[in-house]
Parts: sequence; C-alpha cells; structure tokens
Amino acid sequence: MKRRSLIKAFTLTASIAAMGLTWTVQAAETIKVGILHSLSGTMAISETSLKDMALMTIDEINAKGGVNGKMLEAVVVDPASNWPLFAEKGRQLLTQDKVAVVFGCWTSVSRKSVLPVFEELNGLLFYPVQYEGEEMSPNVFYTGAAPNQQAIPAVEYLMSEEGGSAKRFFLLGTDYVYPRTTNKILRAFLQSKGVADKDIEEVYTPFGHSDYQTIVANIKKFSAGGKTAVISTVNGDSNVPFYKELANQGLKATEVPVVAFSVGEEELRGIDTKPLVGNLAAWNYFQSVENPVNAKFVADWKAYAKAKNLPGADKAVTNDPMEATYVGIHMWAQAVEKAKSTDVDKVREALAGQTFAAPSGYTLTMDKTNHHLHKPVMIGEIQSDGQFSVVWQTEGPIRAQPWSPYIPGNDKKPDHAVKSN
Amino acid sequence: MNQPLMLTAAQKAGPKVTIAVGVVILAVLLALPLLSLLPADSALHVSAYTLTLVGKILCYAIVALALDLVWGYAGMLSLGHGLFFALGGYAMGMYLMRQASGEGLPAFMTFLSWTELPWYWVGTEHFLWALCLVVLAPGLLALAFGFFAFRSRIKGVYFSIMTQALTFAGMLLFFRNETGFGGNNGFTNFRSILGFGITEPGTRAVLFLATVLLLVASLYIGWRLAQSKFGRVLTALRDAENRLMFCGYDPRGFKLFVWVLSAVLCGLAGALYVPQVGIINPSEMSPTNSIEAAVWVALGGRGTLIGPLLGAGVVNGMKSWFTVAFPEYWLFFLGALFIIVTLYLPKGIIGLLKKKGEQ
Amino acid sequence: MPTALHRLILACLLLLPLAAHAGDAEDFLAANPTQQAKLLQDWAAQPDPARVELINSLQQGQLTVNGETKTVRLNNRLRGLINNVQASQQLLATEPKVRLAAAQQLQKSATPAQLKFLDQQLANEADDDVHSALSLALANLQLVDSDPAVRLAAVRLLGDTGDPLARTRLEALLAPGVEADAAVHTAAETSLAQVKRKLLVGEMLGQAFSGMSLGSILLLAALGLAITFGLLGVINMAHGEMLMLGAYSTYVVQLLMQRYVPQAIEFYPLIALPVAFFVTAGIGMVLERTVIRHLYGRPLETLLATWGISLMLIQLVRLVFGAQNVEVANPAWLSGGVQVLPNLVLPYNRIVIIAFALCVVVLTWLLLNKTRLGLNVRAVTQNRNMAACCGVPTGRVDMLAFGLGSGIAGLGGVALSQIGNVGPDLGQSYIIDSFLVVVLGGVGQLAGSVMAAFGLGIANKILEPQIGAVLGKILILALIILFIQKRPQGLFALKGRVID
Amino acid sequence: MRITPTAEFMLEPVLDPNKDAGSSRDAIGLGQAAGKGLNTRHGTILTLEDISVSFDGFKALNDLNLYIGVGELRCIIGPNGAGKTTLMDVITGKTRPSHGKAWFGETLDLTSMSEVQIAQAGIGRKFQKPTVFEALSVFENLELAQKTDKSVWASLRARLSGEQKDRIDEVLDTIRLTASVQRPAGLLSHGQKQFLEIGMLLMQDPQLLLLDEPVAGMTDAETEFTAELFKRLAGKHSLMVVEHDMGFVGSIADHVTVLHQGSVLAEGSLEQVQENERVIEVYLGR
Repeated sequence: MKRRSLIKAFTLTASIAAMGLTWTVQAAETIKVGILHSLSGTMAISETSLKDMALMTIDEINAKGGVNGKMLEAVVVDPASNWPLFAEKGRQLLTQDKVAVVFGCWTSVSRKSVLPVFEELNGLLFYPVQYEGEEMSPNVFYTGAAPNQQAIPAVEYLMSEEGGSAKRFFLLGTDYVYPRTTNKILRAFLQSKGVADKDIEEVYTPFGHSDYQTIVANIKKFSAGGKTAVISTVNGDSNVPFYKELANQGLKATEVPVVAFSVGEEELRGIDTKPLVGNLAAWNYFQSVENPVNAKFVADWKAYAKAKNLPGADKAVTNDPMEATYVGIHMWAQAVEKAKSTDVDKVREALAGQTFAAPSGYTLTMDKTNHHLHKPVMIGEIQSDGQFSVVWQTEGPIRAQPWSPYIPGNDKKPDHAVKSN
Repeated sequence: MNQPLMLTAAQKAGPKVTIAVGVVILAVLLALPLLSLLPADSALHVSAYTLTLVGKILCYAIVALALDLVWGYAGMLSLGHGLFFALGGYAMGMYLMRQASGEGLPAFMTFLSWTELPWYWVGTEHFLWALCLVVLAPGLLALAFGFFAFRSRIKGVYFSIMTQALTFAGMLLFFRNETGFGGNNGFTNFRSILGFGITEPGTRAVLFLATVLLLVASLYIGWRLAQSKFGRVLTALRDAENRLMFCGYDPRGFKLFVWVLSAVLCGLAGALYVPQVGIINPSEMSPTNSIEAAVWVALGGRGTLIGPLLGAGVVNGMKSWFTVAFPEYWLFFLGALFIIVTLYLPKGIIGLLKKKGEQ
Repeated sequence: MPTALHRLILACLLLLPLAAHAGDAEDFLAANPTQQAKLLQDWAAQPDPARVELINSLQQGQLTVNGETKTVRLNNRLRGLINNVQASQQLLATEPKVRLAAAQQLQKSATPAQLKFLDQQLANEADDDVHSALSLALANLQLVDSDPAVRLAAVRLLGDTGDPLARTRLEALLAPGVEADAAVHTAAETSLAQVKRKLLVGEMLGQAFSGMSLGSILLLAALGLAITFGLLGVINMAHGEMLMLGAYSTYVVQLLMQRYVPQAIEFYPLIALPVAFFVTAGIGMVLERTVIRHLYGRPLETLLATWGISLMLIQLVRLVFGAQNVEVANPAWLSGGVQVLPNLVLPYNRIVIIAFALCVVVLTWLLLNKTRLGLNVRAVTQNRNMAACCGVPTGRVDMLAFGLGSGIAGLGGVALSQIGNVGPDLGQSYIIDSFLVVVLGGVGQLAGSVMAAFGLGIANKILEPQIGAVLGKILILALIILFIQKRPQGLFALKGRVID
Repeated sequence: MRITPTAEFMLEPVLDPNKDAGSSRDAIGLGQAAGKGLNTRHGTILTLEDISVSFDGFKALNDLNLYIGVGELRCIIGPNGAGKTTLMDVITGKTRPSHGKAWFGETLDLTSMSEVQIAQAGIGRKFQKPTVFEALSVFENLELAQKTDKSVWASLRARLSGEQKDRIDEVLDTIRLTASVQRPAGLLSHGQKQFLEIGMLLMQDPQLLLLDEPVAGMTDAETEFTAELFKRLAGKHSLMVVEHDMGFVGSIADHVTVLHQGSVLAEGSLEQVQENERVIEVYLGR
C-alpha cells in the first residue's frame, strides 16, 4: 500500500524535476537561445530541418566569436506537434530556462498558441514561415512572407501576358486559416482587377485529403470557361495525390498552371516530381538562386547535414523557411551587438531597420515599425530534379503589409506592433 | 477474480494507509496554488509553469476516472471520450472568447466576414450559460448517441468503433471554418474570466483549486456509485447482460445514466483544462487522444477508482520527461507500455500493488 | 498517291517565301519573350517543314545555333504556343495518326491567324477521321465568320461534340447582342442543349468511376482487416501499419531495381506485389505468435495491444526511413489516362487498381472457400475447441490466417503507393475507414465488405460535389451510425440462434 | 435480434411488479400463482399459436402450438435441434417469431414486448449454461434478482430492508448456499451455480418459470432435491422445464410435450408419449 503513494509521489516529483532539468549544467558566460520546433508528430516532417538550420546558424555565429563576447547556447525542446504543448514548452523556455530569444513555430495555430505566453512574459519570438498576416505583436518578429509578399505578386504574374494571361482563378486550399485568409485577400485583389465573381472558384479540402478526383474534374470543367490558373494553398501531404491526379487526368501546366504557396524544395524532396514539372511556386528564396551568398549558404548546409549525419543528408536541400530562420538568427545577433544587451526591449529597438545580406541575393531590411522583413518575391517553375527555375521576380524587396488593405477594417489598424491584449 | 482473502486483507489494512496517503496528496495539491502566490524569489515558490502542468494532468485524471466508470465498471470501452472533453472545453472557450472580444465579434468571425453571431453562440457571454453548455453539450450528445446505441444493443467492439467514428466525425466538423468554432486554430488568446485576468497568479490558483475540487467530487461520485446497488447492477451488466435483462432490469437506462455522467465529467474537466492551457482546438478530438486515455485507465487498473488517476499521472509524467530526454523513443515506450499492460498487467498497477501487498 | 503529291506541292508553294529564313533559331534566341510569342504565332499560321527540327528541340527547351546547343528559358505560355506550332507542323505529316493528334490539339489551341492554313489543309484532307477532327477545329474559328451560312454550319458541327470548350463557345455566341442572325441563334441553342446533354453523361460516368475507384481503394485497405478482424476477431489497430509496410516494401523494391536492374524498372510494382505480401505476412505472423495469440477472445485487449504495436511500427519506420515521405514513382504504364469522352479521362493507375482489387477479392474468396487452409480457418474461427479436437492445428491456422490478412494488407499497400503519399503516417488515415467498411459489411462477410466498400466510395463521390468533402464524410459517418442501429450485424448478417 | 417498432425505451418499468409480493408466503416463500395484473381467466398462463421462426430458410419452429395452464409443471423433451431453446427465446422475447401469436395470460402479447418487459411481467428464465454474475458475491446475486423496483433511480437509492434481508437468507437456505454467501459467484462449482441461478429465479418471484436443463451437471442427490423443489413450486407457479434426463422428467412431470423439427410431435403423460410410435421413431432413429 505504501508503494502506491511512493509511485505517485515519484511521478509528481519526477515530472516537476524534469521541467527544470533540461539544461541545468551550463557555462556561466553564455546566452541561451530557445528552439521551439516539433521533432515528433505530424509537423516533424517540416520543422525538424528548421531546428537543424537554427543549430547550424548558432554554430556559425559561435565560430565567429559569439555575440557580445558570449557564446550562444541552444535549448531545444519538442512540442510534438501538439498545440497546447507549444504554449507549455514556450513558458518553460522563458521561465525555467530563461532564454533570451526563441526561434520556432511553423503552423499558425502553434504561433497563436504561444503568442499569449510571449506577450505575458515579454519574450521574443522569431517566426520563420510565410503566413496569413492579420497579426503584429511586439513580441514577435516575422521573417517569413506576409500575403502581399507572396500571393499577390504571384497572381499578378499569372494575369500578365508572360504568365499566360489567366482570366479565371480556381482557389484551392486546405481548410485552415492561412489558405482562408490568403484566398480572401486574393479574391478582393482579383475583384479590384475586374475579375468577376463567377470567374473565381474557392474550394477547401480537409487536412490529409487524398482523393482529388472530384476536385480535378471540377477544375477541368471550370477551365473550359476560359484561361484558368489554379492557386493552391494545399497543405504538405495532400499535394502528391493532387498533382498525380492532375497529371493523370491530362491537365497540363501549359493549359492550366498551378501556382502553389506551400510547396518548396523540402516538400519536393522525396516525391515523384514528374507530374509536377512546369507548375509554379511563389517564394522569397529558392535554392537555385545564383549568387555567392547563396552558394556558401547551400554548401554550408550540405556540409553541416553530412557532418551531423542528418537523415537524408545526401539529398539535403535548403528552402524558404530555412533561409528565413538563418536570416532571423543573424539579425537578432546583430541587434544584440548593437544594443549591447539581450534585454528584450532594447533588442526590439535595435532590430528596427537592421539589414542583412541574405542568400536570396538581396539585402533584406527589418522594417522600422511593423516587425516584418522587406522581401523580394520570386516565381519558380518546378524542374524534374526537384529544384525550381526562377521565371520571374520582383525588382527589389517589397514591404510587408501584415494588415492587408484588401481586408475590410484593416485600414484602421496601426502600422506598428501592439499587444493583442 | 478477487480473492476473498485479499479483500479482507485490504479491508483491514487498506483504509488507514489509503486515507493517510490520500490526505497527504490532497494536502500537497491544495498547497501548490498557495505556494504559487509566494513571491518568485521565495524558496518554496511554485512556478506558473508547474502549476499549469499539474493542473493539466489533473484534468486528464478526471477524464481517466470518467472513462473508467464506463469501461471498468460497465464494460463499455469508449474511444470517443476526447470528444466530450473537447466539447466542454469549447463551451468554456466560447465564453472566454466573448470575454476577450468584448462587444464585438470574436476575431475569427470577423475574418470569415460574418456580421452576427450564429445562434449557438447566443448567451455565451454569460458565465452561467457557458457553465450550462459545459454540462449540456457533452451531456446531450452522449444522451442522443447512447440512446440510439444502447437501444440497438451496440456493445463491445462495435461500440468502441462507433465512438471512435463519432469523435472522428466531430473532429472533421470542428476543423471546418464554417462550423463557427475557429477551425483548425480553435480558440486562443483568452484574456479574462469573470473579470479576472487569465494570466493573474490568483486566477491560476483558483482554477487549479477548482480542478482539485472537481477531481475530489468525481472520486466521491464514483465511490458512491460503486458502493450502491447501481454499481452492482453495472458490474452485473458487464459480466452477463442477458441474465440481467431476464432479471427484469432494463440495461439501457443503466448504461445511459453512467454514459452521460461520464461524458459530463469529461466536459467539466475540459472546461477547466482550457483556461489553464490557454487553447482549445479540434486536435483534442483526434481518435489518438481518446485511445491514449484508455491506456491511462488500463495501466492504472480498471474497475478501481484510484487506478485511472495513477495511470493518467504516470503516463503524462513520463511523457513530459521522455519527450525532452529521448523524443525519438517516446512512441516506442508508449507502444511497449500498451502491450505489456494488456499482456502481463490485466489489473494494472493497482492489481500489481495489491498482489505485492498480499504476499 | 495523288494526295501525298498534292500536299508536297502545296507545302512547297506555301513555304517558298519562307525557305530563305535559315536564321529562325537565331531570331528566336535574340527575341524577348513577347517577341518570341509573336514569332511562334507566325510560325503556327505558316508551318514550314524546315522548322521541324527546330520545334522539336525547342520543346525540349534547347536550340542549336551554329552547331552549338543552347538552353532556352521557357514559360508555360511559350510552351503552349510551341505545342500549337508543333500541331500545325504535324498537319503536314504523312502519317494519318499524327495528323489526327495534331487536329485534336488544334481544336483546343488554334488561333484565328491559322484559319487560312487550316482551311487549305481541310480541303486536301483525305482521311475521314482527320477530316472530321480538323473541320471541328475549324468550326471553332468559324463561329465569328462574317458569312451566316458558315457560322450556321460551324454551330451545327459543334453540337455534335461533347467538348466542354464547345459549350463555352456556344454560350459566348448566345450572349445577348453577339449573334444577329436568327437562324444561327436557334441552331446555337439546339447545339448547346446537345452539348450539355453529352457533357452531363460524361460527368455522371466520371462520378461513377471515381466512386468505383475510391471504393476499390477502401476495399483494398479493408480486405485484410476483414480477415484479421472479421474471421479471427482481432481488433487489429496495427492494420493500417501493414498497409504502410506494404507501401514501404514497394519503395525498397523500386530502389533496389533502380540500382541493380534499371532496365526492368518499369515493372517494379509487379515485383513489389509478392515482396510486399511476404514481408507483411511475415511481420504479421511474428506479431501473432508473440503478442496476439495470448489475447484471443479478449477483443478489447487486442485493440490496445495492437495499437501499441502500431505506434512502435510507425516510429520504427521513422527511424529507418526518416520522417519524410519517400518517393514512389508511377511507372509509365500507370501514368496518364485514357480519353473516353471529351470531358472524361480515366487514369490508368485507377483502372488498374479497380481490376487489382477485384482480383484480390476473388483470390481471397477462392483461398477461403476452396482450399484446405480456408476450411481450417473457417473451422477454427467458428469453434476453436471443436476444431482442435478434430486435429486442426489451431495455433498454426491462427498464425497463417493472421499472416494472410496482413499479407493482403501489404498488397493493398502496394496499390496505395501508386496513388498517394508513402510516409510513416500512411496507415493512420485508412484505419477508421477500414473498420467502418468491415463493420458496415457485416463481420466475417467477404461479400459484405465488397458491397460496403463500393457503396461508401460511390456515396462519398455523389455527396462530395453537393456539400463538400468534409460535410460529405461527416454525413456518411452519421449514416453509418444510424444504419448500424437498424442492422447491428451489418449488411450481410448471418441469422441464427444467439448463443450465450 | 430485431427491434419491434413499438418497443419503447424507458427508464421506468412498464408494468409495475406486484408491490405486495410475499404477502402470502408458502414454505419456500413464493408468491401466489397468478399475480395481480395478469388475467388468467381461462386457466392458461401461456398460449402459443402457429409460431414459426426461421433462420436463413431453416425453420427452427414450424407452426408450433403450445398451451400451459396456470400452476402446471410441463416438461418439454425432444432431440437436438428440435427447437427447444428457440421456443424459450420466443417466449422471453429474445427471438421474434416470423408469424404466430404468443400470449402471456389473456392480455399480454409477448411478441410486442421487450425482454425486460416480459421479465417484469413475470416470466423468469434459467439458461442452459448457468449464468450468474461472476464478479458479484452470492448475496449480491440474489439481491439483484430480488423482486423490487428495478429502475435506475431506485437502484441509486436502494437500501435493503430487514424484510428483504430475511427473504435472501431464506432463499440462501433453500438453495444451500448459506456458507458461501460472501464468495464471488464465479468461484462456485457448476452445480452450485445451477442452484444459485434457481435461487435468483426464486428471488425474482415470477409466475412462469422457464428452466433450460436445470439438472445438468448435478449429482444424483442434487437432482433429487431439485425435483422435490420443482414439485413444491408447481401449483403455485407454472413451470416449463426442458430436460434430457428422462429419469428427472419422470420424477416430476405429469404432462410432457415432445418437440420435433420445430413443431409438437406428441403431448400427454410420460407413459403416453413413450408409447407413441412416432416418438419412438424419432428418438431411436428408425
């Protein structure tokens, strides 16, 4: 009978102790940096490489002597693709491990989950993935694209003569907040360009949807009515069945091009790219971009993957969110140097207007007020080797509009970060 | 089979020790929120992180207990209890969202360009109505499902598969943005509850205390049920339903009662879970979560009241530790736990302890 | 061979003024994209046999200038135009098949600039099929002809097609204020009705086919479970992982064949079938002997234990192959589809999977009903003790039956790898559907499972266009729950005295 | 296992069982033969007419007619597969006949009642294989069977009155299980389980008892005792006993029905049916 109490007491203490134990042994003169990416569960596919990229960048900074003379020390936790766990682990990083900054999150829901924690404890989060906007927290820096840095230029391209002068648009997405918001913005944008409502079709599928027969048949039917483009915000796993069905039902990219906002090099790795060739993707960075910074970046990554023996290291690729992670960490380090402190308020101030020569070939600037990067937009065509060839790009970086002017009511939102509560 | 010898032995030695241990644990649980109110530099200070983590595990323990009532006592393995848990959580979340959005619509609705609240949101700004919903939503769903299921005598495996399909359907429904519950993002960014800031240490402490009280109340209800003739009818139902019918008992009513009770307890647990962890979204309804709850019960020992609590604590405690120490091996461990418990520990940890206590 | 001669003479006449242009490739390379498009449009209006080489290499994205091969950056617009030029060129080919394909391409892509050329070609076309295809291509352009008689003929011709494009064109013609001639207007209305009817037929057939296809996939996913759950009574939650392992076996076979016998890579799915069967059957038998055999008669316990097994298998695959999806490519004979109607293409992989599913059902039925093993399996599942007394080695039979169920799941995995992702989570997305199929069909009833799978597939596909994929699925789940109320034993239930 | 459309789902019992049970007790303590609310004007407690049941074309019962009088002790015999257990299933509502009438007393239509309603109306059944609640003690088994308000709410508040406890002790004594009163029923021997199940029937106090092979697995002494018990019950209760043990049948029955291939082959005293040509043919396989 006593054992029962022992076990119970043990579990209690063990669970409490476990929280504090992660990194108790540490050198005195380091700056702790939290990494909050899922290493297990459904999102591990995408997020694991961001964790590795963050570690590589930290190594790189440390090799150059660290920040303010202190080494960076990574604290890696695994929120296991479980949204409440993101908030729990975020709190752990900020209160137990007392990290100076956190790099992490992929899905919007995970960011929404940790946001109250960061605002409550005045933490600092760098979010590296393209997203739907509609948010501007003083405790978050967004290094991925806002909708106007990805979706709108892509549609403008499709409407141009060179892009095929599309007249009708099939907006296909997985049913969650990013596709919904993006499509809402696109619809308003298309309407402002004189596209009638009957020429815009909006369809959503559930997560993990794998049977695209009906939808492809509908696209075919829709495309008979005029030059059509499909704008896909279909989420990761569903892309393979979608593209396979497209190809097998005889819809070619020359007739109905598909432009995707969630398909990058990492997603193409390990899928049969034959059916996708010729289709498009819009990002702010492609691995195939040719410039010296990128050449070094890609080479470093490949070497790092090999050295650390990461799974699939022989086929290691870089992609947009990885570049955004890389840029984010460097910018933060520069800002800490400038502020001569890791104090969140000082770093935030120092980050405004910070610049960095990024692998995309442009010098990116952190906006003075809105916590987003100015980024260039590129349209890439999928090649059979899983890489993209850039067919179009903006002349220079464009400023993010997290509060899209195409969503009613946003004109009243301030153009600087304010806490949500 | 329970050995009479063992029963008497446990009866003789049991109460004192059990009560003593129980009182100690209860005292610790009651002390935790008070300690969390101490200044942060105090040696005895309990961090908000620890408090919410333990609070979360306590909510899970209530779910385990509720599941044990239907599985351990009445023999119906539900693989859909996550649905009731989530419904309770969503009902509470509706209130919290209304609190956060003030006079206007919750943010996700303006984003869908809705201009007015859907009918099922009416009244959710009142805490009392939200509390009613916490009970009614899972309760009525359980009543409707149970009514049909028990009427046509769906039991055993079929019942498990049907409940699994039910929670799966619920998950798909709540993932849809048009359903009006925030889709994949669910509800988050809560601000206040009854006018108190949700991040205030005081609010946290009170929520934690409420969870402890609910747990104690659930234990008391479970204990009273197990002691009553109702509890014996449930056991009879589990072992020989036909015999019971020919004795003149209508099993449907008994099943329905315990099923709805269990669902309501889950709903209440969910309602306390949401303000503590700060988010509710449809993944709580995924069939995986509900199956995991079955393992808490099986590991702890089904058909006992303490077992499920123990199981929920052990598995979740290990999860917190394993996912930090060896994230890659957590699933191996959990899988092995499933197999070992079913093969070698049919009575769970409690059974093991009893056996040891007897020797 | 007067026609061939005619064509040659005509071609020569036509192209005389252009023959001098040897520098087409240089022109193209020097031009900006807009000019390139213009060039291609000109070439399409006046095809030149001398450009065949040029166009062919352009399609590959390359151009040869002065013996030097250069890569041309193309975009989708240019590729479309190149295809159109290609079709124009091919109309001059001697092979009727090539001309037919070209004419069909031109039905979609011809531009008014090509009108004159097409007119000439039509006049000289001897082959009936090509002639009618070409006249259709022409009819599309003639809708805006100034002569009402020509327009009338074109409209009538379009009415005979079931082409979705014809519908759009006719609708455009019928828009108010476009067509002045009353006769043409009426004819257009009749033609439009005709086209719509044909399109509807195509749509219905398409829906039926996609329902069948989804049904066959559900069937393949559920068939193994119909044995492990239906006959042995094991709630095999690891069934989905057997599908996943089958798909991974396919991946490994593909990888090995790529490395060692690249010449036969086209047929890797055929090799993968037996491999997947024996791999999953073997794993299934090991599991049966080590874990499941202790749990017969305790179905809920098998549920928990097999769930544990499934977690471990998923994590094992993650560690071995990585969390990423792996690449399983369709071989050429499983890519593309057959065009049945203008608006109906049946993909080869789906056709093959439907046939394969039916084959597997027939084989399973034969195995269970016509062989000694099947007899033993049925005996053991009906009365274990009695069968043991009759000298049936129950342990061995259990093991073989479980192996059979797992093996069939492995076969299903090979098929699934040809239509979707192959990743560690593959099985998870099929497990609930599989159970519903087996329960709905009636446990232990092979025929029931077949009916249930196809029924669910078709119902799903009928509901999806009406209310969307999610609501459709929820509605079907609700209907199943209600159906089970009415018939707790499923579609095909054995009646009998209930034994307590 | 079809559901009749009229079967309603109820938390409360439809037919209020006799409240004044036990007011007129006899030696073993069963109530009067035909309880209140059951109309047995014509002296028959059970009327089966033209009952047919078929399973996938196989006719388990074929136009069967059977009448059991109030207070009668009827034995049903017949070779395997004659439809004896199916007959009991029909009476207790477990199997629905494809056609035919089944009346309990003059007013209760068994074909439209659920199993629970039938049990509450006063038909008790003992299964072929002894079925008791194995995880519960002997005492608790009897307590559950006791004739009382069996609704959910009542069970939540139930307390045993002194009278009820006495009643349980009485039956314990009758079935000779007083010594094992706290043992879990699962640990009883086969014969003891048989007696416990009979004891539960006694607690239930039905007007018609259906007993499926009650003496299987009993010692000779136990069988003898059972025969005595049944004879004492008859008269005040109606009994229908299915049995293979001809010795046992001979010792208790005054009236025997022989079933064959789903219908009644012969009826009468044991001697009469044993001399019946067709019965001999069926039993001896000539």
